[in-house]
Amino acid sequence: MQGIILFTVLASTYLMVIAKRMPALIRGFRYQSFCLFAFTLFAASGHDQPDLYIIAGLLFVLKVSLIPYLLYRIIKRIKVNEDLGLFINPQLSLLWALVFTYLSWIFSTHLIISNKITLTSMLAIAFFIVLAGLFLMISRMSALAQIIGLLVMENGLFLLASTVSGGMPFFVEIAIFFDVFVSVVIMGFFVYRINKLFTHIDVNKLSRLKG
Amino acid sequence: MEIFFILGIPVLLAISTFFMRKQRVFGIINCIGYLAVLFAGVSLFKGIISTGSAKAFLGFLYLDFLSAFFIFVISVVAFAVALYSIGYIRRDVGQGVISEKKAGVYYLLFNLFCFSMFMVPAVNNLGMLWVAIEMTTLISAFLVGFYNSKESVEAAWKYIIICSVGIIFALLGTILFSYAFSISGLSKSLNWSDIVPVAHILDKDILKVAFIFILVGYGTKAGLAPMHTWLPDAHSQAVAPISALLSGVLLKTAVYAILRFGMIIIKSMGFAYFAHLMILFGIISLAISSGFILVQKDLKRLLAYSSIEHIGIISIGFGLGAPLAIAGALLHVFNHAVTKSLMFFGAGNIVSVYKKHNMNAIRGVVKAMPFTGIMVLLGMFALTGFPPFSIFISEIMILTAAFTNGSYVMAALLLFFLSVIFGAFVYHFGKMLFGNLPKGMVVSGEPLSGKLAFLFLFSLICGLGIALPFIKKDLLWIAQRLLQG
Amino acid sequence: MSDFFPKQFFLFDPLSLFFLFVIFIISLPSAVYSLGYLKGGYSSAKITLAWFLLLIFVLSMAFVVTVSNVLVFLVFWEIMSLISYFLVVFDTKHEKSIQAGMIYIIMTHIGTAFLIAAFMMLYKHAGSFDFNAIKSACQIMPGQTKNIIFLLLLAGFGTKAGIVPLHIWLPYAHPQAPSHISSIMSGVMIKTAIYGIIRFVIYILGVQSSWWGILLLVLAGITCLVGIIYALMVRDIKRLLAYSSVENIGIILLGVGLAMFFQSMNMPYLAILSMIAGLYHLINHAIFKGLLFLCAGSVYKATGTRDIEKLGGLIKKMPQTAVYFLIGAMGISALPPLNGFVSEWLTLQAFFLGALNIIGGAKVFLVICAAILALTSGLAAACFVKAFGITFLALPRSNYAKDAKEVPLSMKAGMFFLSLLVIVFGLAAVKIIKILALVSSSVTGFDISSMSFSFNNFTLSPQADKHIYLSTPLLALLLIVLGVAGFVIYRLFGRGKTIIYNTWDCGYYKIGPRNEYTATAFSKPFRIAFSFFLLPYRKTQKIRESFYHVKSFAYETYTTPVFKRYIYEPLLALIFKTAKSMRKIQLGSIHLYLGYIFITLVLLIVFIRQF
Amino acid sequence: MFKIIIIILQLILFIIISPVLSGLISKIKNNIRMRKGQGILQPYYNLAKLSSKGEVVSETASWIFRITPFVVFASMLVSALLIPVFILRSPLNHAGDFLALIFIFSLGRFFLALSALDTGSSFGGMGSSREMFISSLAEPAFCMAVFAVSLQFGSTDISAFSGAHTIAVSSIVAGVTLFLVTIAETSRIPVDNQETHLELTMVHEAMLLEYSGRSLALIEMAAYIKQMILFFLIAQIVFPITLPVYGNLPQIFFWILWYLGRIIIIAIAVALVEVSVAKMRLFRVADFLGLAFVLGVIASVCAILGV
Repeated sequence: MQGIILFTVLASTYLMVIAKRMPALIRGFRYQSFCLFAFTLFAASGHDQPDLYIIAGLLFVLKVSLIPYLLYRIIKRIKVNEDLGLFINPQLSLLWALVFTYLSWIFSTHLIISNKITLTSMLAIAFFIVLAGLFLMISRMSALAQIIGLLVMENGLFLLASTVSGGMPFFVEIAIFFDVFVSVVIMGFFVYRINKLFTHIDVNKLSRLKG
Repeated sequence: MEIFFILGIPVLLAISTFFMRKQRVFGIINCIGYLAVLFAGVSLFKGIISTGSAKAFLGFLYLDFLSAFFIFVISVVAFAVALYSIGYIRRDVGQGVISEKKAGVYYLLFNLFCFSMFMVPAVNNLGMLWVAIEMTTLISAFLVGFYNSKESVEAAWKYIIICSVGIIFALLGTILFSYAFSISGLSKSLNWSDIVPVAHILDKDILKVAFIFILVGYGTKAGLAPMHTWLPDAHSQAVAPISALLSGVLLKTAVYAILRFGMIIIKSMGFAYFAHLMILFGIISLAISSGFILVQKDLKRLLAYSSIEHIGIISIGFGLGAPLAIAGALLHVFNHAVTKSLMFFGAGNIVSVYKKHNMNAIRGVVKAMPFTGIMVLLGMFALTGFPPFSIFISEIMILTAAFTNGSYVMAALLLFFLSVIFGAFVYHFGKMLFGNLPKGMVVSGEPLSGKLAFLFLFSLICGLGIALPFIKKDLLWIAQRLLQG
Repeated sequence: MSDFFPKQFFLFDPLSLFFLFVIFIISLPSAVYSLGYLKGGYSSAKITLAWFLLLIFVLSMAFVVTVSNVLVFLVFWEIMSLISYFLVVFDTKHEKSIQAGMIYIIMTHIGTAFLIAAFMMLYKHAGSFDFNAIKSACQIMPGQTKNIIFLLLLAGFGTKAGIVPLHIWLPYAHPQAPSHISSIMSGVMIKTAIYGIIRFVIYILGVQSSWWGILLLVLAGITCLVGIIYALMVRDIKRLLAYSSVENIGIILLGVGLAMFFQSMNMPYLAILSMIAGLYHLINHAIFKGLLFLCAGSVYKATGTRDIEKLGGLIKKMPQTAVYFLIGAMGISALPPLNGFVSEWLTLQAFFLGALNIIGGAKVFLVICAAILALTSGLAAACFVKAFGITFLALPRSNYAKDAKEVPLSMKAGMFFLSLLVIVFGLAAVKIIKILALVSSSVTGFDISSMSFSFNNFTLSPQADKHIYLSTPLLALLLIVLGVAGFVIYRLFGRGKTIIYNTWDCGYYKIGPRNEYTATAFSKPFRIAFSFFLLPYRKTQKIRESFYHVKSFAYETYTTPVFKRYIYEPLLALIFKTAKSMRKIQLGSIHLYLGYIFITLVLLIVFIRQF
Repeated sequence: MFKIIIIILQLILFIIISPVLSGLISKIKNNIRMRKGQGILQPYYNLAKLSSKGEVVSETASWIFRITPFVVFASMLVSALLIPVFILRSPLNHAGDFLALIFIFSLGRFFLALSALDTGSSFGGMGSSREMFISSLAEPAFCMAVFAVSLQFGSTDISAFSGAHTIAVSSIVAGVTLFLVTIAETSRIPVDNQETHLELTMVHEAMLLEYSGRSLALIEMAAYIKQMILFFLIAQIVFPITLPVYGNLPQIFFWILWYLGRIIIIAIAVALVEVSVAKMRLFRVADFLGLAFVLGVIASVCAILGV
């Protein structure tokens, strides 16, 4: 079961990497978050930890519903071109993503000398998600893509935390969720401002400050 | 317990901004509040020196020398900034740059910002440490984008994105730390006070990787090159008093975080690994900042790059590891905080009078604003390490340790870059401070609170340089304690 | 480790006291002079500031020569530099002074960087910053380390002293400061660097091998020549004096370097003698250069220009200043029986006795050094003939000079005192040498009880058995007696009348200031003789009405500032170029910035085993 | 008492004899050029004439111009007194040594150059500039010659080589060096030309252009004395004579002819040089004196090697 969930996480990440337009990207993020929710629920039932149920709930409320909703709202409100603005086209992005997957695998095999293949692959997938998030941030011009990239990275970390150390301490986890939510709100606020001042949200064109 | 004052007063002040309508009055109340915080910070520091570490609030807060020291530094700068803000915000309101209401927002954000920074050294849990640092980013992003101009919003965006990415890596590192902790068969905890005693039994390879993530992550926030890119943008666009806070203490809180993890690393595998990384980043920061300082045109960006330089020096100091170097680096944290705050205040005054950031267009500051001009002049020499000012002492301590360690190449590089930076500073500031006023320049008075803030900081800059030989014992003792964890 | 902080603060040995004496004997008259000098030119707040800075400046120098801890030394050394920087940029009206101040403080700071390196290496070996501890640690220090420390110290102090090619700041900074400060800077401040060399290299480090002395001699010889050749070329009177300071630092270092050389050869008598010569010239230079700067300041105050091409005829407008300047110029040109003569004679004598007594090829080297000194003193005489002649003699070349008035009493008092010292230090040579011998022995550690440097109270006699004598009082007496005799003959035998008439004008109808020889013309033979080094070039501009009639003709001649052009400018250009190209890494793309973080991370993880 | 007599004798000797050398040189030159020329005693006539004439002083000139003749005259006389002429240790031998002599020469020159600038005539400036140029280059050569001699005799004391000595290579080279320096210092061809008042060539004469009457006489006298001092030095280096240590004056009077004859030989040599070479361009003088300097170094090296 875990394997299937992990595979869907991976698949949703690939989906995001090849997304060309914002709704697709947000949808990908939603899938991914949902998968993580399922994963956490599964783990919670397995370990019988009440903490994990709460965390899973938060995950569902924040990352599956609220944040994507907010993002959709922003897209609607600012009425800009929905293109992400790709530095690297989807095909090549996919290629990169595969390379990153491989690299993550190597990295996690080096990091953990463990015979448990599932642990290693979970680790690899977590690292891959972090990398994919960073990749999204670097290779997409839109400010929203950067927010989503950041969220993807965060998802990766969540996965990592729950695989390697069985999750962070409870209140830290809560604080992190809160933090992520606040940061999305604040970033959204800045996206509005950027749109207002520049009439676009293409951060690649934000280059007044040099040197 | 002073720590409750320190954390409580900013919160109270933040809440009270909703009820205060007059920014003038509030500015003064704010300042008095931070004076109280300053006293609390000093007495906390003193208390910790005599009693050693302390836990508070169900072990949620943990205070030892290091955290008390950083809290002290933050409280000093926060007080100076509160003092300076009175005049600065009043002038901004008077000139119609911001509205009365926005001034209230400023004070709200300022207090939240200070609260989050005070949290950083106070918390025990490494995860909470991360949360606190991320909070500082989120709050200060508003202060960076405060003026809502194209540049400031751009700077705020870059700031928030780059720092968030960096800090996510720091979280990754933290998770790996906790992983190392969990595979060693101990109960799940991220409390620093739990991890340190068992640091030596943790898996070294994982710690190594984890520390790289920590260093890159918090290093981004600390402004270590080449992750420093957000720093000049944010510092140059923030409200002047906030620039002082950003440069003076925000960066240091990130350094604090690095140190916390560094101490675990040192305990676990000795000094070399930590030292090499810190020195590497220190030198890169120095090299890059020296180049940028040399060809810089924007006054506040210049100061921002100088912060990168000093963070580099601090990181070299910690990297060298001898008690003298550690003491020097700690002192440097304080010295740089006060000196750089002074410089940013000066820059704030200059920019608000000349309405320009471009140093080529600013001439004759000493004539236009004698007090600020002279303070900036002296501050410039203080910043570049001239005696009798305090930075000289800390730099010399670090250099001495470098030579005593036998790392001649590093020391030579350090001296070289310091000289280049000094030259660049004199080159830029000499022209800016002296010379004849531009035509049509109206000379206006300087606000009293600004002058007081200058005097407060300047007395610390000078006083420390002179008083240092007499506090030597405590200082080295602290450094020694620090190394032992 | 706790030795990082000083235990012992002060040291009053003969060397310190000697320098303290030098500092105060120049600073006092300069301070008196500044009473009149500052009045009128500055606002009262600025005058107060000037006094305040002067006070700190003098005190910091006094501390520099008396502290006994390297760290404290460094602190006061930097304070001294800082205050002198403030004094250089004191006239903030002029862009030039800002420029000059910048060059000065940057060069000085680079010098300090070398010093810091040297001091830190000393600390590494001694584990303490106290002079005593370092001195005793130096006895067991490895030779290689000593060599490196020596070179670092030389570079560090050399920058402050103005050793070529590190002298670049000196001709900019000294002219820009107010004149009483120039006098202290040139007279005293650069001497603190000599103090540093003596204190740290000879006293603390201990001369280890003879190449130290030889290196210093070579540098000093180059410094002498370069300094005086440039001094001959310039027409700004204070710049001229500044270059001449470079020259004199060279002469002082010839003495000091020779002392180091002899010390390494273990020849106590000669080491002491050379050291005496160096120190004697040091104090002499302090006196006459202080005096000359004060006189130049008076000229500037009275005329408002420092360009000697615009001056002339001041001897009639400012008779007293002229006399003081003449005395200073005679002193610096080493004319008997004044003080510069004694010290240069002693230096030459030290070279001679060295060449006589040592064994091996170094003899020829010493002889050539002596020749360089002789050439330098010849050129110095030419230079000061130019300086005095063009400034004070003949007709005023411009309205600046025409309207000059004698300066007030306080300024005259300062100059009078120093010119008196020029004479006294020439005549009382024997007394002074006895004192200097004490100083030298305390530095070099040689016993002087069996050495004699004088024949009687009026006659110097290095190496008594060689019958080498010099008696300035006797020379002075002879000169006066015979001069008077000449005058008597002149009165007795001559019967004709003396007529005051025009200068012969070759039948040309009117001879005026425009016919006078200029400073540039005066130095032309030198410019051509040293053209291989000065690389002179000229700019001419003709404005023609027609092919046959040239309406006006402008002719300017320049010399290439070799060190600036071929050392400093390329270096600076390189640094700036690197910095500019570095700027490209930060062009505002946030994607790139994120990429940096990623790459850093990847690199660190790939190379994790390297750390 | 004896010393005072010696001093006075020495002064008189220099004042009386020195002009005749110039007359002699000029006579020899003229004879070689197949001219009759002026009489040997012409310098005396000139001096007499000058001192009886009135003096014209430029209105631009200051007191520097007035005192220069006395300073120059006095400095040359002092130099003359440092030279041992009659006895081995000159009575004022304590006043200075060989090196001091160089500096005393430069005292006179310094004032002369100033006085030339004082009148505001461009001739004066030209002369002054050139004179300082030449002399500053001559000084190191002079110094080298002094060093060579002093190294050979172990002291810079002028009496050191005034005793009898064998003529070593170094002495000869030093003598030649000193000879070249003398040519430059006494404004002889090829460096300068005493006989012409053409502005392109003159150096020393240009400086004196504004002097007249008694002042000029004093300066001329000083120049004669300087010339004689230099000749004396060369003579003692190249044709050494044993001077009595103390109070044996009659002996000197006994061989006074040879004693003065040496100087005449030098004078003849100078005259021969003057007629056989052409005047150099001013900027070639640097090469000429460079040669002298190199010779001086060679002399020193020879002295060091002991040959």
